[in-house]
Amino acid sequence: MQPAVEFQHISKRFGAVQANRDVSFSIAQGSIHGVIGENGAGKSTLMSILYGYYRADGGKLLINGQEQDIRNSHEAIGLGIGMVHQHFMLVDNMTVLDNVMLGGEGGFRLQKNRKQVEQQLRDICQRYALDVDPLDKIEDLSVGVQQRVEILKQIYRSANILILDEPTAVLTVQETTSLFEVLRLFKEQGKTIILITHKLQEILEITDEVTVMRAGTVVGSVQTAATNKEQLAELMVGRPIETQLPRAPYAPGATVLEVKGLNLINAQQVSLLKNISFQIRAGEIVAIAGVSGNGQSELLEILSGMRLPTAGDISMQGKALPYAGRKDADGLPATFRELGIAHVPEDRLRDAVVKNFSVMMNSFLGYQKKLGKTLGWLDYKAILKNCQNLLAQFDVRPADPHLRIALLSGGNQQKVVMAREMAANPQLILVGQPTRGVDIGTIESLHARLLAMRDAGVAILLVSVELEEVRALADRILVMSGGCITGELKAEEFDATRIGLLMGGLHKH
Amino acid sequence: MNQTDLPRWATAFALPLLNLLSALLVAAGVIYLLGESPVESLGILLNSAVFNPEGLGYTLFYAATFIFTGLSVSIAMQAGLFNIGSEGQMYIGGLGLTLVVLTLDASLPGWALIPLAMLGSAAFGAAWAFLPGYLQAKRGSHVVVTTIMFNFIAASLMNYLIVSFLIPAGEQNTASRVFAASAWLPKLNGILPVLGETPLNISFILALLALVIYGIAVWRTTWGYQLRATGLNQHAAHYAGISISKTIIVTMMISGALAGLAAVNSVMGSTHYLNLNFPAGAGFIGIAIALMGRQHPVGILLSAILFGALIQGGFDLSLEKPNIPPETFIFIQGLIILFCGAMENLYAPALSALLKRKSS
Amino acid sequence: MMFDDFQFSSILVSTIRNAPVLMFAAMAGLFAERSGVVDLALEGKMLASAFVSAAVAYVTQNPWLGILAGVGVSVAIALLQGFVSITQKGNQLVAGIAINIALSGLTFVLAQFFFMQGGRTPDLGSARLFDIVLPGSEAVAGIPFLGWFYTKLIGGHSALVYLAFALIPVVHWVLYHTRFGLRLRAVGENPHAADAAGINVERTRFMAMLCAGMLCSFSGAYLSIVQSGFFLRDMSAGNGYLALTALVFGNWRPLQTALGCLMFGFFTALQVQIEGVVFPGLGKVPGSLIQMIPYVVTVVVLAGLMAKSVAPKAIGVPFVKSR
Amino acid sequence: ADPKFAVIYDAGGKFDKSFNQSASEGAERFKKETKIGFMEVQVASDTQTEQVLRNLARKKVDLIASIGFAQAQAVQNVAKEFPATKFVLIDGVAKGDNVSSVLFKEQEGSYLVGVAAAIASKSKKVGFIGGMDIPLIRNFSCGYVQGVKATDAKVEIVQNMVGTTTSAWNDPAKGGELARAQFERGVDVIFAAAGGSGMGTLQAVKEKGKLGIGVDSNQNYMHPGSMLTSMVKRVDQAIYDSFMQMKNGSWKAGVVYKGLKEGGVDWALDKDNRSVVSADMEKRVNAAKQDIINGKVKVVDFRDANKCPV
Ligand SMILES: Nc1ncnc2c1ncn2[C@@H]1O[C@H](COP(=O)(O)OP(=O)(O)OP(=O)(O)O)[C@@H](O)[C@H]1O
Ligand SMILES: Nc1ncnc2c1ncn2[C@@H]1O[C@H](COP(=O)(O)OP(=O)(O)OP(=O)(O)O)[C@@H](O)[C@H]1O
Ligand SMILES: [Mg+2]
Ligand SMILES: [Mg+2]
Repeated sequence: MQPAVEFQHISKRFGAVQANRDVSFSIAQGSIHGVIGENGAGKSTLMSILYGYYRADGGKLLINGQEQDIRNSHEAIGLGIGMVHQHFMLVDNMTVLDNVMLGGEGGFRLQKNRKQVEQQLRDICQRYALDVDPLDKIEDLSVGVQQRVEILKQIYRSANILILDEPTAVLTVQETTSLFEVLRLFKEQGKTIILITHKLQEILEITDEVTVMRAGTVVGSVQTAATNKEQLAELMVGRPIETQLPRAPYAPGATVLEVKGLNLINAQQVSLLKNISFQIRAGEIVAIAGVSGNGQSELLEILSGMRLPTAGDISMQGKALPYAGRKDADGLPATFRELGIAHVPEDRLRDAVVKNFSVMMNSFLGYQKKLGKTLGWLDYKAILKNCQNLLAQFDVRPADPHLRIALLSGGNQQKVVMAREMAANPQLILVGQPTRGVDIGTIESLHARLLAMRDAGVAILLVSVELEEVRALADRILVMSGGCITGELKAEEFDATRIGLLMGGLHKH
Repeated sequence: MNQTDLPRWATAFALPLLNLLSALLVAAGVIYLLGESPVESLGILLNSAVFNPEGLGYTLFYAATFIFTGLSVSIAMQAGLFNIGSEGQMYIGGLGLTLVVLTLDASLPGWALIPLAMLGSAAFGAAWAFLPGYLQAKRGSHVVVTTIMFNFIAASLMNYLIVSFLIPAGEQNTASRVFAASAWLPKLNGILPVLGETPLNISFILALLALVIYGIAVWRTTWGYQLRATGLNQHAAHYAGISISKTIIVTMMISGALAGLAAVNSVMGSTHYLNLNFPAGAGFIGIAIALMGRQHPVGILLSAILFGALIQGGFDLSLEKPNIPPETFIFIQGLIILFCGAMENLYAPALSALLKRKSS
Repeated sequence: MMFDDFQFSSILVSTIRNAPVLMFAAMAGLFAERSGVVDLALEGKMLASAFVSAAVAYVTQNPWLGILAGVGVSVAIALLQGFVSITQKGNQLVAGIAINIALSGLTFVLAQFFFMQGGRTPDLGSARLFDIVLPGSEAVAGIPFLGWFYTKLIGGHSALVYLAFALIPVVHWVLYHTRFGLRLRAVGENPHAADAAGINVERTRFMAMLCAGMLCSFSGAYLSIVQSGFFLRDMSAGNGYLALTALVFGNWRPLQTALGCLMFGFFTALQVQIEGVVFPGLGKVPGSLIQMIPYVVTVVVLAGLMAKSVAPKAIGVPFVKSR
Repeated sequence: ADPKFAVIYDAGGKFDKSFNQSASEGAERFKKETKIGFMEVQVASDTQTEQVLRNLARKKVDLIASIGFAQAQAVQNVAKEFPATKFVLIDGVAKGDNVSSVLFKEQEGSYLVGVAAAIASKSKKVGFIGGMDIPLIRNFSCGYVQGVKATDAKVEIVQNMVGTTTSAWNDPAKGGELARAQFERGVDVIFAAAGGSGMGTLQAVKEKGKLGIGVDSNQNYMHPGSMLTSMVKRVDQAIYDSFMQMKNGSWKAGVVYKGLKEGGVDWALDKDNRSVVSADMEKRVNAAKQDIINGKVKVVDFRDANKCPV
C-alpha cells in the first residue's frame, strides 16, 4: 500500500536557523505515527510544511503516492489533511459552531446551514463522546474543551490525515485518555494520524511507529513495539535521561508562607477560591495538583500580587502581605518581589516575557527597579554579563542574549524565565506549569534546578497538572477542585488513583 | 523576501533612499503635468530649503516645532498609546506660556521669564493630556477617541479665551498683545550671522537636547524600560510589577508637556503673540514624524528636518512658479510619508535579489 | 403645525441629515477594522470621492455618474491602502495618515488645475440629488405631528440618506450572517486561525477594503453632491476622524456604531439650536463654548457609561506567518 | 521705470470668493488698465508672512499689499526694516511712515443688508451665519442686527457660527446644515459671512427657496433670484486706488476708514437681485444709507468696546 505521507529531503530555513535539514521518512496509511524530538528540533516546522503553512526550501512531499505542491492550508484541507496546532487556532469571540464552519461554510448565507451543521456537530459529539456545546463561545471554554473543538473541527471536515501537534500538553490524564479513544476510533476508520508529543509513554501507548528528530534532521524511525522509553529518550537527547533525580532528605525549616481563609469572588459574582488555607515551609516543595481551571491559576496570581483576594490573610515569614486596602493590584507584584517572592507564571508567553524584547532585555523583567538604582540608569554592560551567565548556567540554546526571545523555542524561553526568577534569590518561589510543552531533556534539567533550590532552603509552591511532575518533585501534595482544597498527601503517600478521585471530588462537571 | 537577509547599510540607508526617490519621482510627474520642469523645480526647492543659509534657517525653525510634536507622539507610542491630541496640547501649551508672559513680561528679565514661560507651556500641555491619560488608565476610555475630542474642545476653548479675553480692545487681529522683548527667544543669527533674518532660535537647540534626553530616558533607564514593556505587553508589565495606570498617566502627561513645549518655538520665537489656531497642524505632522522616524531620535530629527525643508522649499517654489500651488507640497508630504513610512520593504526583494546575484 | 415650531422636531430632522456622512464613513471603517486593518484614511477617501463625484457630476450633469466615479476612486484608494497595509505589510497608521495628507493636497491641486476656482468645483446646479418626496405627502402634510413625521422626519431626504439608514441592518446581516462576514471577523480577530482554516487572509482583507472604499465614497458624495452642491478643499472637515470615534465608541459593532453617529448628529444639531439661547442663571453662553457640546458629551459618555471597548484583536497587525 | 507691485493673500487664498478674491480683482483691474503686472503669494502662517514680506522688500518691490488682519504685526516689523518700501494693509492697523492701513466699516454695510432683510422677511425671523466667532465677524453680525432692529424691533435674529477651527471657513456642509436648521426655526432670510462655508449656506438658501445675503464681493450672481443682496466690501477698490496712487506718486501713509460715505462698503443691487428687491425696499435701504452718510444714524462698531448695543 502507498504510504499516506512521504517526506523526501525536505529542508527549511528561517534566517540563520536551519529548522529542517534533508528530512525524509514516510507514514503508513491508517497508522498512528509519533514524531518526537527536543524543543526546536523542527517537528512543528515540518508539520506546518505538510499543512501548507510554510513552503519548504527544497525537497518533495508525496500524499498517497502523488507528489503534491501544497501552497496553503486551503490546498492541504483539499487533500484531506487536517491539523491541530500547538497553539489553538480558534477565534475566541465566536461560537464553537462558527469556528467549525469557518472555511467550510457551505454557501454565502450562514443561517441556512447553521442549524444543519449544529445538528451534525451534536451527532458527532455523541458518536465520539465529546462533551462540547456548539453554541458556546470559545473564550468561555476551558483549554480541554477548546482542544475538543479542534478535534471536532477535523472530524466535521472529515480529514483523512490528521496532524496533532502536542495535543496533550495542556490536557489532564482523563482528557488525554478520552482523546486517545477518539484517535483509536479514527484509526479504525482507516485514517492516518501524526502525533507530536513530549510525553514518551503516550508514544508507547498509542503509536505504531515513531520518528525521532534532532536539530532539524531525522535521527531514526522505529517500530513502537520494538522500543522502550529509555531508548527513545536517548535517541532524542543523545544521552541517557535520569528519571529519578537525587534529593536531600525532607527536613523543612520555618514557615515561609501562611495562607488563611483565602476567598476570591470575581466580577461575575462567581466564587473562584473558597476558604483556602495552607502553609509552606523553607526547604519544601508543596505541589498543587488538579485539573486546570479549578482555581490554581487564581491562587498563583494572588500569591504573586497580580490579583487581589476578596478575603483572607496571607503572611510571609510572619508578616501580613501588603495588599489590604488596595483598590487594584496595579504595581503590587513589585512589592511582593521585594519581599522575596519569585514567580514563574503558567502562561509564559503572555505574562513572563515581552516577545519583542531580546533575551537580555527579558533577563531582568520584574527586577528593573533593582538594576536601575542610580537615577534609573541601566548598566547594559553588567546586564549583558549577567545574562550571559544565566544563559550558560541554564544551557539556553542558542545562547545569544540579543536574539528576540520570541524566536527561542518554548523550552528555552522557559529556561530564561526560570533562570531569571531563581537568580533573584527568593525566599519563596511560585512555579506554574514549569514544563508545559518542554522536552524531556529540559524537563530533567529544570527539575534538577528546582530540587537544588529546595535543598538550599527555598520554599517552593508548584502548580502542575502533570501527576508525573508532581510525583517527581513534591514533598507534600495539595489537591484542588472547584476552588477548594480537597485533600492533602505526603510524598510517600502518592497514589495516582486517590489523587484522581480528589481532583474530581468536588468538581461540578 | 526577508528583510533580515539584507545588510545593515541596505536597510538603514539604501532602502529609505530608494523610497524617497520614488516619492520624488511621483511628485516630479505631478509637477510635469502641472506644466513645470521637475528638475528645475527640485533645484529651486533644494536651494531655498537647504543650500541657501537663510532658507536653511527657516527649515530648521520649522523642524524645531516638529521635533517637539514628533517627540510628543513618539513617547506616547512607546507606551502603546496613540496620542492624536498633540495638536490640542500644543495649543493649550501656548496658552500656558502666554499667561505667564502676559503677567510677568513687564517685571521679569528674559533669563527668568523665558524658562518660566516654558514651564508654563509644559505644565498646561501636560494638564491637557492628563484627563485622556487618566480616563484610559482608570476607565479604559480609548485614548485615540478622547484625544481627538480634546483637540476639538481645545479649539473651542481657545477660541473663546482669545476672542473674549486676550484680544486687546479695538484690535482686529485674533491674537493676544505682542509680548515685551524680554520674552522673545534669543535668535541663533546672533551667533551665526550667516543665517540672515530667520526666526531660528534657541528652541532648536532645546529640541536637539530633548531628542537626546528622550533617547536616554527611553532606552537607558528603568523608567524607559517600564514604558516600553507596558507598550509591548501589558500582561507582562503587570507581572513585572509595573504600575500600568501610573505609567499611562505619566507618559501622557510627558507627551502633553512635550507638545506644549512645541508652542514655545512659534509663539515666543517668531510671532511673539498668541494667535488663533497658531499650531496650524503641527501636532498632526508630529504623528507623521513619529511614525516615519520610527520613534527613534535620529529618525525623528531627520523626518522633522525633511518636513521643515518641504514647507520652506515648497513655499519658495510656489512663489517662483505660480503654476505650482503650495498645496502640491502637502501632496508630496503625503507621498513621502507613504513611501518612506509605510512601504519600507518595497524594494527589499529586488535589492536582495540583486545582492545575491552579485555575490554568487 | 404646532409641532413644527417646537425646536426639538427640528433637531431630530437635522440629526437625520447630519448622520449619513458619519454613518457611511463609520461603516466603511467597520469593514476595514473588523478585518484587522486600521482605517485612518477615511478622511482622505471622503475627500477624494467628494471631489471626483462633484467634478464628474458637474461635467456630465448627472449626479449618479458622479457617485459612480466617486466609488471608483475611493475603491482605488482603498486598494492602494490595502496594497501598502496588507501586501507590503507596512504600518497601517502611517499609510492612513499619508493618504489623508496626500489627498488633502492632491484634491486641491486637481480642482485648481481643472476648474481654476481656488480648489473648488463649480456649482453643480441641477446635477445634484433631489430630495425624495414620499407618496401621499401632500395628503398628510396638514395633520399635526403625523404630517411632520411623514414629510419631514422620514420623508424629504435624498436617496443617500435612506441608503445610509438601510446600511445598518445590511451591514449587521453581512457581518454576522454571511460567509464573508464570518471570515472577515475571523481574519480580524485571529488571522492565524483563519489561515489554518484554509481562508486566504490577504484576500479577505482586500475584500474588506473594497467594501470600505465603496461605503466611504458615499460619505464624500453626500458631502459634495447632497449637502453642499460643490466640492471645496478640505471639506471633509474632520468628519473622517469623528466617524472613527463613533466606531470605537460603538465597539466596532454596526448598531452601536450607527448610534454613535446619530449621537454626534444629534448633539451637533442641538448645539446649533441652543447657540445664542439665554439660559436661566447662566445668561447667554458664548458660541464657541456651545460648540464643545458634542465632544464633551462623547468624553463623558465614554468615561462614564461605556464598558471598556474591545477592539478586534488583530487590528493594526500585518499578517505575517511567524511567531 | 514702472513701480513693482505685490499682493500677499492670507490663509483663505486668492479664490476665497471673499476679501482675498476682491483684492485680487482690484489688482487685476489695475493691471489691465496700466499694463503693469504684480506678484502674488499666499501665506499659511504668520511666520511665513514675515518671511515673504522681507523677500519681496529685498526684491525692491515698491508697494506690497497685505490682505487680512493677521498680517498686521508682520507688516509693522518688516516696514521698519525697509523704510523705502511701501505697504498697504487691509483690515488691520500697522504703525509706520511707509504703511497705509485700510479699515472698513463693515458695520455700516451690514446695517443696510439688515434693513433689507427685515423688510424682506415674511416670517419676521432672519438669520446670520458666521465662520468663526472673531471680532471681524461679530462686527458684521452686530451691524446687521442694528439694521434689522432699527427697521422692525419685532424681528427675531438667529445666529450661528460654523466652527472653531480653521476648517470653519471650508465646511460648506455645515454651512448648509446651519441654514437648514435656521429655516426649520422659521428663518427666511440669511446673511452668510463664513467664507467657503457660506457658499453652502447660500446653496441651501436657493434649494429651499429662501433669501440669502452674500458678503465681501458681490455674490448676487451665484444664485440669481435667491440672493436678496450682498454686503460688498470694496477691497478691490482700495487696492486699485492704492496701486494707482503709487503709480501717480500721490500715495500716502496713514490709517483710513472706509465706510458708506467713502464707498468702502455698500449693498449690491444689480440685475441678479432686481426681481427680489421691491421699490419700497430700495427706497428704505437707500434712505438708511443716506442717514448713515449724513451722520443721522450712527452704527456702532463692535470692535470699539467689544460690545454690541443690541
Ligand atoms: N517563523 C520562524 N522564524 C524563525 N525561526 C523559526 C520560525 N519557526 C521556527 N523557527 C525556528 O526553527 C526551529 C524549529 O522550530 P520548531 O517549532 O519546528 O521546533 P519544534 O520541534 O516544534 O519545537 P517544540 O518542541 O518546542 O515545539 C527552532 O529553532 C525555531 O526557533
Ligand atoms: N450561531 C449563531 N446562530 C444564529 N445567529 C447568530 C449566531 N452567532 C451570531 N448570530 C447573530 O449575530 C449577532 C451577533 O452575535 P454575537 O452576540 O456573537 O455578536 P457580538 O458578541 O455582539 O459581536 P462579536 O462578534 O464582536 O463578539 C446576533 O444578533 C445573532 O443573531
Ligand atoms: Mg513545536
Ligand atoms: Mg462578542
